[in-house]
Amino acid sequence: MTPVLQARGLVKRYGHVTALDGADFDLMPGEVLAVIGDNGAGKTSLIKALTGALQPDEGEILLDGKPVRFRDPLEARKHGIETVYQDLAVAASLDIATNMFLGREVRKPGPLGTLFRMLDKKRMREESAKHMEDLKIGLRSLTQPVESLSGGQRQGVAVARAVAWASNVVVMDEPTAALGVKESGQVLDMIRRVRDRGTPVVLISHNMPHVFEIADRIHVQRLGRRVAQLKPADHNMAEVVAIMTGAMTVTDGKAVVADKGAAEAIGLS
Amino acid sequence: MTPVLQARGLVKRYGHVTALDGADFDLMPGEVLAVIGDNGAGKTSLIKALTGALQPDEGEILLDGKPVRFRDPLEARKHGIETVYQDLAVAASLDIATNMFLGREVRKPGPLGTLFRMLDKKRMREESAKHMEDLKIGLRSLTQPVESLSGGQRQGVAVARAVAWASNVVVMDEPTAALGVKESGQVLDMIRRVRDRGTPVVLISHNMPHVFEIADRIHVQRLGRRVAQLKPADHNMAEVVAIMTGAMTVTDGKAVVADKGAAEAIGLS
Amino acid sequence: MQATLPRRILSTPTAGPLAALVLACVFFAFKSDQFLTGGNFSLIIQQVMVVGTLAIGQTLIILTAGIDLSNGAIMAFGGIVMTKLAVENGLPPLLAIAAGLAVCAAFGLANGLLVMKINLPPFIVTLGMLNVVFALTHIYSQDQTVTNLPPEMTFLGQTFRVGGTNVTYGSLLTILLFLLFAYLLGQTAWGRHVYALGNSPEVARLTGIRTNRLIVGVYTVAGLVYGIAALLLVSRTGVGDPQAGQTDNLDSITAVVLGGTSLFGGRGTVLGTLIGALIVGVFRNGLQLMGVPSIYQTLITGILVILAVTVDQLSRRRTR
Amino acid sequence: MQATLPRRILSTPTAGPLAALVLACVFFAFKSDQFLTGGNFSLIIQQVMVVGTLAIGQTLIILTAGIDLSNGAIMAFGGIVMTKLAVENGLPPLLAIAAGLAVCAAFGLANGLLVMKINLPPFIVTLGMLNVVFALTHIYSQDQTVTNLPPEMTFLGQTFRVGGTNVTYGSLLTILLFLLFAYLLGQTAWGRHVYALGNSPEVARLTGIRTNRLIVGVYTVAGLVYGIAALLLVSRTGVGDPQAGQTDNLDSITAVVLGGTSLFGGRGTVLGTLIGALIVGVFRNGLQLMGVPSIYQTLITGILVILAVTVDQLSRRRTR
Amino acid sequence: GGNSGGGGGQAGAAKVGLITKTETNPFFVKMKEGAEKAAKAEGMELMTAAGKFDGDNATQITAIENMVAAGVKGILITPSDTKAIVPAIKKARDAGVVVIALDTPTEPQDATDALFATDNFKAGELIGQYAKAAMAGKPAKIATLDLAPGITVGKLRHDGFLKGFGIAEGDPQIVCSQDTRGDQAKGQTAMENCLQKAPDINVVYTINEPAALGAHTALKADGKDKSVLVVSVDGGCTGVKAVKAGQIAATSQQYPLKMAEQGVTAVSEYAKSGKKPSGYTDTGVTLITDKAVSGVDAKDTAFGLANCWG
Ligand SMILES: Nc1ncnc2c1ncn2[C@@H]1O[C@H](COP(=O)(O)OP(=O)(O)OP(=O)(O)O)[C@@H](O)[C@H]1O
Ligand SMILES: Nc1ncnc2c1ncn2[C@@H]1O[C@H](COP(=O)(O)OP(=O)(O)OP(=O)(O)O)[C@@H](O)[C@H]1O
Ligand SMILES: OC[C@H]1O[C@](O)(CO)[C@@H](O)[C@@H]1O
Ligand SMILES: [Mg+2]
Ligand SMILES: [Mg+2]
Repeated sequence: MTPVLQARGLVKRYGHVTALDGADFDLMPGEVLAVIGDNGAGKTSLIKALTGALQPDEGEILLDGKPVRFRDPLEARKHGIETVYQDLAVAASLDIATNMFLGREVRKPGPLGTLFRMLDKKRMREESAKHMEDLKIGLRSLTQPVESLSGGQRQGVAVARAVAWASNVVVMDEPTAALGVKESGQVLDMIRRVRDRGTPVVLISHNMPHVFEIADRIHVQRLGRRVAQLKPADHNMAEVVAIMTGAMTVTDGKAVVADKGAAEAIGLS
Repeated sequence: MTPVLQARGLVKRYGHVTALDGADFDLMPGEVLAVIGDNGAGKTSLIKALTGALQPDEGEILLDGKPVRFRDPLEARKHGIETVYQDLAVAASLDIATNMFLGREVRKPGPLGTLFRMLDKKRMREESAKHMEDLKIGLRSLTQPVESLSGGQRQGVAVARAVAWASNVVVMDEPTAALGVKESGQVLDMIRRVRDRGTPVVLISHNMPHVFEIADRIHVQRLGRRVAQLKPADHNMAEVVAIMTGAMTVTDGKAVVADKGAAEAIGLS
Repeated sequence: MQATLPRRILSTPTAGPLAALVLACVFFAFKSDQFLTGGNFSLIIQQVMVVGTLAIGQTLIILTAGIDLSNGAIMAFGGIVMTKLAVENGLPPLLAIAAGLAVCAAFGLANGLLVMKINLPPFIVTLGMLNVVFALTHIYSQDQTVTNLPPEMTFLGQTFRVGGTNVTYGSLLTILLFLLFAYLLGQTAWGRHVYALGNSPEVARLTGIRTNRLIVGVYTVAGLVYGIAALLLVSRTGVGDPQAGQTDNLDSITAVVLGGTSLFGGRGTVLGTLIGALIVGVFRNGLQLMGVPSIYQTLITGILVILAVTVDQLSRRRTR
Repeated sequence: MQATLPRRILSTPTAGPLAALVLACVFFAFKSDQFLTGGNFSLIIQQVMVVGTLAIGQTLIILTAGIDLSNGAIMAFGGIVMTKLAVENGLPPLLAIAAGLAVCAAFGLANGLLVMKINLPPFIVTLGMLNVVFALTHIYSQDQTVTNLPPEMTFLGQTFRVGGTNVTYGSLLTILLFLLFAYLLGQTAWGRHVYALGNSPEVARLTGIRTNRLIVGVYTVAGLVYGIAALLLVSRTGVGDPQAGQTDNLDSITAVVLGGTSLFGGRGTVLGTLIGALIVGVFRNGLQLMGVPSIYQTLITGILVILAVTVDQLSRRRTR
Repeated sequence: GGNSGGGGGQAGAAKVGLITKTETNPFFVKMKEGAEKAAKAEGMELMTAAGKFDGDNATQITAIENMVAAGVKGILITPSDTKAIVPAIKKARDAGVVVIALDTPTEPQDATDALFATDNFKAGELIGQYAKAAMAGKPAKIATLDLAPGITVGKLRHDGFLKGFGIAEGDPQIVCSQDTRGDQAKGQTAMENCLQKAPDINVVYTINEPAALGAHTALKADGKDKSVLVVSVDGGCTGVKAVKAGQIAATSQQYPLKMAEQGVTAVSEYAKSGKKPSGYTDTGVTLITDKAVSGVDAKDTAFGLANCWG
């Protein structure tokens, strides 16, 4: 089976900081792939490189086995890749519906739309309301500018947008970080539904219970590289955390203690 | 025992959105109080009102039983209240050390400091490095502007700053939302240490395991009001979530099903 | 979910500037008999139409968090080009006008490309362009005012009667332009993208907007609008004037800011700009009618400008 | 953790403007024999010291994400006040100078209070103030140039010799002012707070900085600096001139932006501003020495300004 | 426009408007004072307006319109842009308002009812002749500190100077030409740079006295104030004092008060009797110097101070 999205040897340097240091990546059809790693491990940089938001200094990216180069996020999007960025790409002074449809606005039917290119604001508002409803994000007004929303509400907007438009791959960078229990649950459900309709999902998360609940495979990122690919069924949470923090390494699919002190410190014998 | 920090009937309206709708609040000496609630429940608004970042339209605030009015965050800070805001009050173009010491810069010893008011940059850098070290946040450079840090690293800076300066109350609005497993653990440890030195902590979090792990008491916020005060020992997680989402209510200290459909939906019989 | 009507009016961003404008009109109506007449209002619109039209382009650019110091100079050049081509080179007037519009659009395009390709600050790009175009205007015109224009070029200065008041076709065109851009900004995807870009170019890029093309487009459209301003100017003054437009950059920015648009981009409306331009025109006209000596006009205008934004600011506070 | 030295120099924000300045100097040195002399450099500094000093205040304000259109006007008023008090009212010169400085600081304070108390956009506040102060200058001076100044007032125009070159005390004072503010911005808590405020007023407020006081302080200090510019101007021209400073607002903003400071606040340095002011001075002087006609000087300056920032921008890319 | 025309008088005093090029030049301020005095004497009400800079046509047009709307009988204007203002003047005249140009003629000159002005070409010619004679055959190195591109007074004076000096544009004796916008500080910078370029400059033509004083400051700093001949135009009191002090060798004096007074009187006459003024009235120009040269008529600074403005 060819991976849907693949990367080899990605490198990204910022001055004297190396964010990506030869990272590989493989996303298989129809799977939920969790990407985990410490803060600063290069998760965001990795997916930004994969989705055209950042140009890697070295390395190559393949879509369905064919090399591609996304010069901007729009090109990635044209290939059906939708992304929820960690810094929540929402336009602060615009309202929810506008944000939801930014870059793919719906025009009025008939000559008003084709000739005068008039937006169908009502329809966009209604559809947004429905999408937000699906996520069960409580909103007291749909016409507020996004900047006046609570942290979690804002994240809800970004997630709802990506899910609504995804066709090929959905990438989510910590989509539940600011969400409440109920809202997080909705997002996980949503991810499952997306996967079930055949679209693979990349999920970056620090929440191990979530990862174990939903991921088919786990990509462990460390110091700018992929250090392991695991199946949640084969390891327990403590082991995975140990691998992530460098206390253990994976050799031939088995976790091995690499740093004794570190492993003990996190309670692994 | 008088509460350290107390509020009665706080109201805050934004146009036709009511963020706080008569909220009460009590923080007892030496405790870790978790504040939980759905997205948009008014948690952030509540603690902003308590820490001078926002002026409530109605209601009163008491510090050690005496009515106070904080016209700005500085006044709250002067009373020893330190806050980590959800939107991470860090100055993007300045570096970590500068952010850590913003508003309480350290001057050089001797006439250079007193007369020429020269900053002791070296010392501030060293102390910041130490504080960041305590949180085990991996940083590849201390002189980067904060805007170039990863999401979690940036949160680490904000948390380290608050903990370093707290003397009376520490308030943290989702301090671990963007943090990795290891880093989150460090923050929880930190909170424990702060509590152990006698300083009460207010922790807003959506992470129930964290809440149950560390909180002495739980304040449940819903639709702009406090709807319950619980002890984690008296309830299980599912119950607490049910109360938070309105599926159950608390009467005489006991949880009672309020909305049958809702309770069933989240798996409580 | 829907706000009540009075509330909505109060919370539209143009409410503050509008209040300031109305206050100013009431004041001058009390102070001068000649103020509150149809003829005088028609005059005020004629007087602000050139700066007002420039301010449309300025609004677009400021909404993207840019600024344009070159608009008055571009207009002056456009005016010289169209008049010289018609009068001295004998081009058919309509063709000459088209050439003038094209030249202005080309300068706008040049601004846009410099801002976009090299990522230069708009302030500097348009400051440089201001000098370049200013010099070109004087070199090309040899500092000669162009006169004896064909009637097609001054047509917009002609009037028609509306209920006893003479209105120029130019005033009408200006109003139509404002409505057009209010529509484009408020009702089309392009407008949404302009706002999103002004909010944050990074966000706009991440959501898949072609920000580069958008920036270049905005500056080019602005240039074209400056060309229309050149035609309005030519038809108003009846000459091609190489000295024109020298303070119009600041004047147009003033109209934009008085109209409630933020210099940081992403917030504001083009109808606010119209009101901002009218505020300045009403002050000047009203003070003149009152017979205030010119240096005191300057003094009072300074104070009134500050007061006008204060009214705006206070009206915003109330709706918060 | 520490960057290497060459890397640090390359990544200082002034590297780009400095490169542009050096390139310009090299170019003119090839084109004119008179360019590369101590005397000529001393002259260039004299020519930019007034705008340069104004640009110090402008830098402070722009760092807070503000802008000041009134600085040239305030300077002109300060110059008239100090010279008139000394010459016509017979005040001791030093007292008259102090009065002039105080008046300038007071206008700065007024700007600051309007920006802070009513939360008005700085563009509008200082535009209004520009008109007000301009009118006051002409009313108070009755448009008379004040001559026959006491020697204390022109002392800064006197020269001393440094290795065969005459340098004015005013040039020295200007350089010292730049160093002082580089120190205040870079090495004191006040400077840090100015940057934080410019990054985000909300963040600054949340971290407990008294933003209101800081804003008012910045505008007042800027006003005081404009007063010093007034003294420099008076000592350079030997008169109190009510017509002074009319283009200095844009000129000072140009110096600031050429120096690499962002108009959106929070990023930039005052030494960059010095370099920015020198770039403009070197262009003007060099083109003049080459014998380029005035109007072509304008043309070329426009192009060079854009080129200078392009150099800056490209040098930044390299260190990214 | 169809505004209530100039004929429709208000109750009370008849109105007369004065529109100057700028607010900043003492020359125009004097003119305003003269107009104010004359208006009072004639029992008229004076309205004033000014452009924002020398060359600002748009503001002058707006002022004409507003004054017509306010019901003035006549408008006195110093046109900034001598051709571009003509259509607006025509509209005002069509509305029954008498329009008189002061200081600077419109092109064509008969676009206004009348003109009261200095002959600016002659003003330049006088100082050109003076400079030629004063150099007494010595080789000249000339700097011209001009006004700004495209403003007729500046060009007229510059051309007059060249004619008086007996040279044509592009003559090698002209070693430096620079615009000053008639501003003292800019005049100083221009002179400094000219000196740097050609240290042996010995004749400086300046558009007006502020520019001349700026040039003097620069020359003095270079120790050349005694050896270089500076000539100028204006005859303001500051300028004449500078002539007396030897800072300026000679200046062509103009009479702005006369222009204004005669203008107001003419409008008043029209208001009373309906009789329109016409033609060109030369308000005169006099060469002022304390070092007269033969062959060029001049008056001394005592005369200059007695007749100066400002
Ligand atoms: N624009 C930039 N300039 C300089 N350094 C950067 C920049 N962007 C990222 N970095 C650095 O690159 C490293 C990787 O950052 P990245 O955001 O990819 O981490 P992450 O794994 O997503 O972390 P987190 O879990 O905290 O979001 C970090 O050390 C960060 O400081
Ligand atoms: N400045 C504002 N203008 C308008 N509405 C606001 C503003 N700030 C907050 N709100 C609204 O007030 C309500 C409470 O917001 P708040 O930020 O306090 O929620 P929260 O409990 O902290 O949510 P989260 O868990 O998502 O952070 C929300 O509905 C939000 O949209
Ligand atoms: O700026 C040009 C103007 O300046 C004067 O010489 C007065 O100083 C006027 O005669 C002329 O119109
Ligand atoms: Mg990340
Ligand atoms: Mg919150």
